[in-house]
Amino acid sequence: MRPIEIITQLLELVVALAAAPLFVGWINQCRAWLQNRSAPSVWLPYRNIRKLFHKDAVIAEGASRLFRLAPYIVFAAMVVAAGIIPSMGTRLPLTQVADAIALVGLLATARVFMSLAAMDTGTAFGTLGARREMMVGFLAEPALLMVIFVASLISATTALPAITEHLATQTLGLYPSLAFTAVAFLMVLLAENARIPVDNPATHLELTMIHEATLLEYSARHLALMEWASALKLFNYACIGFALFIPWGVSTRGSAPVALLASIPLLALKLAAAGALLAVIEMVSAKLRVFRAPEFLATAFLFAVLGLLVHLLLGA
Amino acid sequence: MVPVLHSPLDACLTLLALWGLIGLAGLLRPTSLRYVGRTLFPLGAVCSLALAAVALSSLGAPTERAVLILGLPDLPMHLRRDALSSFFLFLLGAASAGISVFAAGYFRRGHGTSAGLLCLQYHLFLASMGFLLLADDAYAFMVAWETMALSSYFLVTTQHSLAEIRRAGFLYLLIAHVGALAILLAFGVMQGGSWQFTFDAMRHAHLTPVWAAAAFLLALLGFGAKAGLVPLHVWLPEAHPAAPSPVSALMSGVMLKTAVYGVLRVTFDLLGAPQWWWGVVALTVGLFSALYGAVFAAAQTDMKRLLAWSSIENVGIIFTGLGLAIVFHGAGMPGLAALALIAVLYHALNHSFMKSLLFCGTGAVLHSTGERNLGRLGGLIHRMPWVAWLTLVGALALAGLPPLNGFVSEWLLLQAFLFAHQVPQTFVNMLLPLGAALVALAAALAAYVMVKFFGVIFLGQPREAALLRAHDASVLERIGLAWLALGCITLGLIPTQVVGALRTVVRQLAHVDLPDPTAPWWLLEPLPGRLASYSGLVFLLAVAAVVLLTIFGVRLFYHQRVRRAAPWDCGFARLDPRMQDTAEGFGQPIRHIFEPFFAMTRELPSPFDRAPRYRVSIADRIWQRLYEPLGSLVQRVADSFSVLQQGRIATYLLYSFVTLVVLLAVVL
Amino acid sequence: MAGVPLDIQLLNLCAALLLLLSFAMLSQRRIVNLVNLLALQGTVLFIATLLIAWRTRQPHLYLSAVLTLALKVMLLPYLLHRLIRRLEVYWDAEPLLNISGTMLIGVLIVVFSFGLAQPISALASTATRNAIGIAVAVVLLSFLTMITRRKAMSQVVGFLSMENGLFFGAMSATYGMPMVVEFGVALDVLVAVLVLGIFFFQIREQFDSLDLHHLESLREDASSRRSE
Amino acid sequence: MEFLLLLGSPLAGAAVLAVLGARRFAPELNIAFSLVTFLAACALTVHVVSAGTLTFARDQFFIDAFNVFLVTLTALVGLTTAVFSRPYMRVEMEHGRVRAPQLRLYHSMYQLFMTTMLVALTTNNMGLLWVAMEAATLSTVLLVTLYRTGASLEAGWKYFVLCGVGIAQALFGTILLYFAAEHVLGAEGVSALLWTHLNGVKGQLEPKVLSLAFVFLLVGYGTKVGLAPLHNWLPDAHAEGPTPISAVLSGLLLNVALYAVVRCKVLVEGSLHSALPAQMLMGFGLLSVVLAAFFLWRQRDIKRLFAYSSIEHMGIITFAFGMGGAVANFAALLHMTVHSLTKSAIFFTAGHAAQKSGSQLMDHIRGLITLSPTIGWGLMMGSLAILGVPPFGVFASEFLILTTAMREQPWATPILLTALAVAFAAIFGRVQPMVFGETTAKRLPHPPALLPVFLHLSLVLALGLYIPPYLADWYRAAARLIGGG
Repeated sequence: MRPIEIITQLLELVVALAAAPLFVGWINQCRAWLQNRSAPSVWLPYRNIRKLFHKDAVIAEGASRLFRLAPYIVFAAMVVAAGIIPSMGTRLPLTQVADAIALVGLLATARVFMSLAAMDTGTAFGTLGARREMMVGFLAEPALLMVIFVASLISATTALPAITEHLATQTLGLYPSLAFTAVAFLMVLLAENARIPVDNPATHLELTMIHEATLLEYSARHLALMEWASALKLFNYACIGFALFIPWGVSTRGSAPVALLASIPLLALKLAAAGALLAVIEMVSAKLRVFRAPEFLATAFLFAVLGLLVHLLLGA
Repeated sequence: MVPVLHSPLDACLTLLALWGLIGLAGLLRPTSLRYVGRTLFPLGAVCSLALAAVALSSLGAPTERAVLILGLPDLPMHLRRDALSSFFLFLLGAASAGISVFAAGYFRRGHGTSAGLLCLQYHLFLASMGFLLLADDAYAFMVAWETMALSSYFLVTTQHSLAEIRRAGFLYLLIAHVGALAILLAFGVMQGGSWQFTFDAMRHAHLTPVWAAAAFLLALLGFGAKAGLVPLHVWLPEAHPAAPSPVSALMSGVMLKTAVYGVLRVTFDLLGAPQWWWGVVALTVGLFSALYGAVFAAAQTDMKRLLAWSSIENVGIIFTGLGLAIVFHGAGMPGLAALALIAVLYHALNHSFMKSLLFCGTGAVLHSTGERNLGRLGGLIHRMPWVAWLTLVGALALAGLPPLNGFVSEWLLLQAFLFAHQVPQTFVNMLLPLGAALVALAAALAAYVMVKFFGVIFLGQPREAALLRAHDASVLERIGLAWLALGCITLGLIPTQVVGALRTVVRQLAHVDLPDPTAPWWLLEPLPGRLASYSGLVFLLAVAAVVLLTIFGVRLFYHQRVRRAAPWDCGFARLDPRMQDTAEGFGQPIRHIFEPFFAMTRELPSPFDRAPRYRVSIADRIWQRLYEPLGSLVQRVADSFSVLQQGRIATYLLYSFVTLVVLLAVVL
Repeated sequence: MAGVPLDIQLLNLCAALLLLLSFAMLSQRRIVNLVNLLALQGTVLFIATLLIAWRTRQPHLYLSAVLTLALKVMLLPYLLHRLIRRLEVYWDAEPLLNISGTMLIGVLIVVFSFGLAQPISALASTATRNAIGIAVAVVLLSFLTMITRRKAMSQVVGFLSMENGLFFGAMSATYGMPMVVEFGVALDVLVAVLVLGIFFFQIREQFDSLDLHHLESLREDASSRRSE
Repeated sequence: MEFLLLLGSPLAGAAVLAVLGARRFAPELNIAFSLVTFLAACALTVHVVSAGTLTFARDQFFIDAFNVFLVTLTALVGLTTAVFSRPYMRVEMEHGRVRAPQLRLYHSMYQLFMTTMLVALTTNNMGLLWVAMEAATLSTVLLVTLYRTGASLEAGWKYFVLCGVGIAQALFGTILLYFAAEHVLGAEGVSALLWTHLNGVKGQLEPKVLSLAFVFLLVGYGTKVGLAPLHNWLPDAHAEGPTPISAVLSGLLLNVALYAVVRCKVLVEGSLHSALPAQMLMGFGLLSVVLAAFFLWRQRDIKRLFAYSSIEHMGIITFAFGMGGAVANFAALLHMTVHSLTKSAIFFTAGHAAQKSGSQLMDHIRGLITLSPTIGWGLMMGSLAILGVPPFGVFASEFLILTTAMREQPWATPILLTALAVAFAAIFGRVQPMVFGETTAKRLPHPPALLPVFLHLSLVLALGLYIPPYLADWYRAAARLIGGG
């Protein structure tokens, strides 16, 4: 393992951990602007997390060890995921260990544990949330997998860095298949990260909530980890999007170590744009009924498969 | 006893014979549970371990043959142990070791059948499966095959006083027998005019493509009936719940795999050169079964039924891989064929561990609560932590989550799919991505199912007061569960070694192979050159490291104070267990999304109902659309025939008169 | 039929008579007459046997002629008559198929059996070769009689006349079977009739009638059978 | 010597039992005579195995590879059935269904029936064969009506008339055979009907006549075999007679009749050089299998059920003989053996079961296994064996037959497959609730004799797993004798 790889790896992790809450903050900022109300500080998520860490944890009676273990596992899963998505550099040792499929598995693990923890307390909303979370998951996961498949068919590999490099280094070609999958990916992203139109991160409106319902019983440090984890999740998804659809500017093999430094501001730019885009989407679209969510995701799945077929038909 | 025998085959036969003896020993004191449970079953488990050891050690060993004096006059029973048999023998031994230990603790109070008889049937079942894997001629194979079906049938109908269990047993044996007839005909085709029923003769028989195809389809029909492929699956969700849990484990974990063995043996070994379109057939059937099974599993409310349906799903996935392998083999892509075959074998092995583990887990639950209905369970993780945590391993593995074993095989399968797009037949090219999508969907559904399964049984609040008195499993049961769980974890962590072992099998079976790995021992890189690698071990280490660091960090910078309080639940005051999501509730989205699959009957209360009742029951459309009409058809034919025999003697005389005249007219 | 020796003419006459008799049976509904016809048939058979014996000078044929006389002309009709008297069955019910229709079928059968016998008689060296066809016809006609009758008694008569037909067939084709067989057959017929006798009484005491429609309860199309 | 004993002992038995048949020790006497017969048969077998074909009484009787094993089988089943009938008939007496005179009739006729069977098997004279077959009918017909119930009378009447008429056709066939033979062998009477002689000259026999003869013989003996559509007497006779008789009818009579058919087929095929007889056999076989399978579906009476299953199996055997060839003939012979063993064993258990629950209706027979496990398991195992589940011998023969059919007559296999599946569903679906579940059975005054059942079943099991070489050679020799194909 050469030093540059270690550096890249650590950089990825640190940046992810550090920037994830900011990204959430930034999205809220944009939304506030669009709704022309005065926004809370972009640093609010950090303060939240810090506050929560200081509080005493309250654990529901009848909650088992699983309940207390889950936040750590979910958090860890997100961190590792962040470690294998080439957001700045492709020289990531971890990516040998876990390729794109493993990444999907990792996200699934996090989801499963989150749902199990939600069921553990045996509350009405907990189980409800768990069910809905899994419902969203089992439709979003294959869609995401298909999205990744298209990319890895194009570059004949399932290793994310290789995909990114392949897409980044070659001359800019138009991939109609990627267009389809990009749409699919965007829908998956919205669903998986509990954004409008599938879910609303901003409310605890009981009957419609999905993601928040699974966190209801958590408090203090556990909640902090969960919040941080979901922030990381959003960040990760964004980075997956970058890696697949706008991979340019990532420091690839062969490129000088300096490129790594150059890629940081570039990432920042991408994130800013993505945040704005998300905010806009959330502004213009209305929340769906929960029953409609499957149709939304089925569409996403369909788009992804279409992308796959298009790729095989046109060879592009 | 292993070292004293000079050849592995002898060792295997000895162990099988020992199984038989142990079974017979059960008849000495049939009613004494101490004797049968504490002595014989553990002995059986020891044999299983020995078998697994022998098989594993002989995996690479050269093929060996033997001929028994038993059998038909011109056809003494031939035996043959090659890599494929060794692999499945290992599967049998390793899985049954855990199950037998569990069973030793499981069979407590007498079921319908006496313990001794149960012991006999159980070990006969094991022995017949072992013999099946060694058989090298059609007759021996069929004898073992049907003995297996028969012994398992008797095990299924242990509690024969219940009508629905008898019904389940009947359905099972009927379909098994019909399948066996199909297999028989397949052999009849394959012996190809040389009246030799040894597999060697079949290997050398030259069949026309038509005959070969007929043989394959017959075999697929026969083995598919045993494996529970849709639409021949109807017996499975009936028989598995009916059987005692260790038996369900054995049936689902091991017996279904013998069907896979059969198809592999016939397709790649006996028929030799499969044609690509056979693969398409297998692939389609497999995919459909996978989806169908997953969907129905998600909608079940009986925990063993749920597992049974999930078995159908996994068998579907296995056959999908099989079909893929055949397609590649037929299209002349040995590397990918090898990859797909390895995925198939790997998944078979995994499933035998995961599903046995889960069935045994449900067995423990069933014992301490007497409840199979998910609607009456819950919160057991507090009362029976051992079972809960060990079952969790199985559940996560079956959900296909890294770093456990379920993920690895699905990973391999998806890799195979991913590089399938160079198949010459274009429409197959179009089909395969859809296949990949369906596999992914099925896998995701499996996760959903497992969350439902584990969450409803072990988490939340107990839905019945009786559950508070539930007790944890006995020591032997724990050992059994632990062994199986260990298997799930190990197989997940050392994929490279497993794949290495499987390569020898595949090489010997289909003469296809993967390129030698260039990666280090801890890294699984099935197709060097293609950048696709995975390492369960390091993966686990990474996650664990982060978890520990986080815990440590939190402990370091903050505090560990914890307070217990009533759950908040959005400030809802009185919580009671009935507010939790039921199994039906958990199935609701699935029923909603996959409505066309089900034949549903709903009972909705009116909004003004004083005591509202909501009831929904689902049924298998295939049963209604295929089997019931079939039954009534036979009935109708029988009725129409019965007119022939209406009791009047003159009519009977007329029959023979007419027969006579007609025949005379014929010969004239 | 000039040039044909007298005994052959006589034999052919017998054959014709046999055929006539079986047609008569086919049309006859009075059981007593049926039995008489049977006896008559036996007599004709006896004469035919004698003629053949005389012609071929085979001693064992005389024996079988005597056998015929004893059994088919005397014993059986006697037994049957006694049965009829004891059981008071004089009339058969309306046959299942009306007489004229039965006759028509009978004629067809005769044609068929002549065609059937063609190859055989072509081969036969016996003087009576032409009679073979008639033998076949008699057998099939008695078969038809059994089919169309309702009373057990008349079925038995049909059965016995079938035996006659067979016997005549054996005679005309091969001048009779080996002695062992002849005796065996005769024995069997005798026993058969005795068994029948026992039977009838059993049936009578069970159903107090010999009408066969009592014997139609064992059947498959009936929805339910009574248990023993 | 043994031969005289073979035929003499049952004949003597018939005479003696006609007098003493109602005494207390009559059943034991019955067993004793059967035992003597069996021993004689065994001794004879040893002879034949060592010395080859034997003939007796100026070639009137002979024993070759084909019939010797049938003789042994017949004697064996005769013995075991006698053993079984001892407690069975006693129970019938106590239930008042049988009185002393009938018992006497029963015992003496039983022995007489055995005699006729053995004569039919061992005779060399086609005419005598016919006589014996007719005698077999006559000796059993009164046994079928033993209970004097309306149903049994009806069954007996149908049995008598249908088989009588059938056998009459067979006589005509025999006459034609004789007629054809006479031309070749000359009219020196006796030898013209001897099978061995006919077999010697079968090439020269007039084909036309023989084909006509075969039709008559087939219809005639086929009626006794129970080939559809000539089978109608069979279920009634089986169901209404006493169970031991059902056992011997299924186990022996059908075999012997089939034996006769095959003997004829050998001659005819030899002269015809055409596939016509084979096709006829196959046609009858298939028709019987299919019809029987679907009739099984509706049965409610346990003995009727297994009677139909007999028809089905006779169909299978006939089909196999029709296919001909070494393998098929071998399989058919094996199937004859295992079928008669299994089926008689089933009838034994069925008889006891019916007695225990006081009804032959299957709906009234429940949960045998709880009160009398041996009978329960016997019935279960027997039914599984007859359904062709390995490792029982029936499977061995069906294995060979089906695989042969798959190559030789592929068109027939779907039919066979359907029929077998339907039969399985029908029989097993009926047997399972009788064996399992809550019981309706009650204790009997006399302990049932289960030795025969398990003797038969273990024999069948053994045949499924291992056929001793001399037995195999024996079958092969027989198969060669039948030839064909």
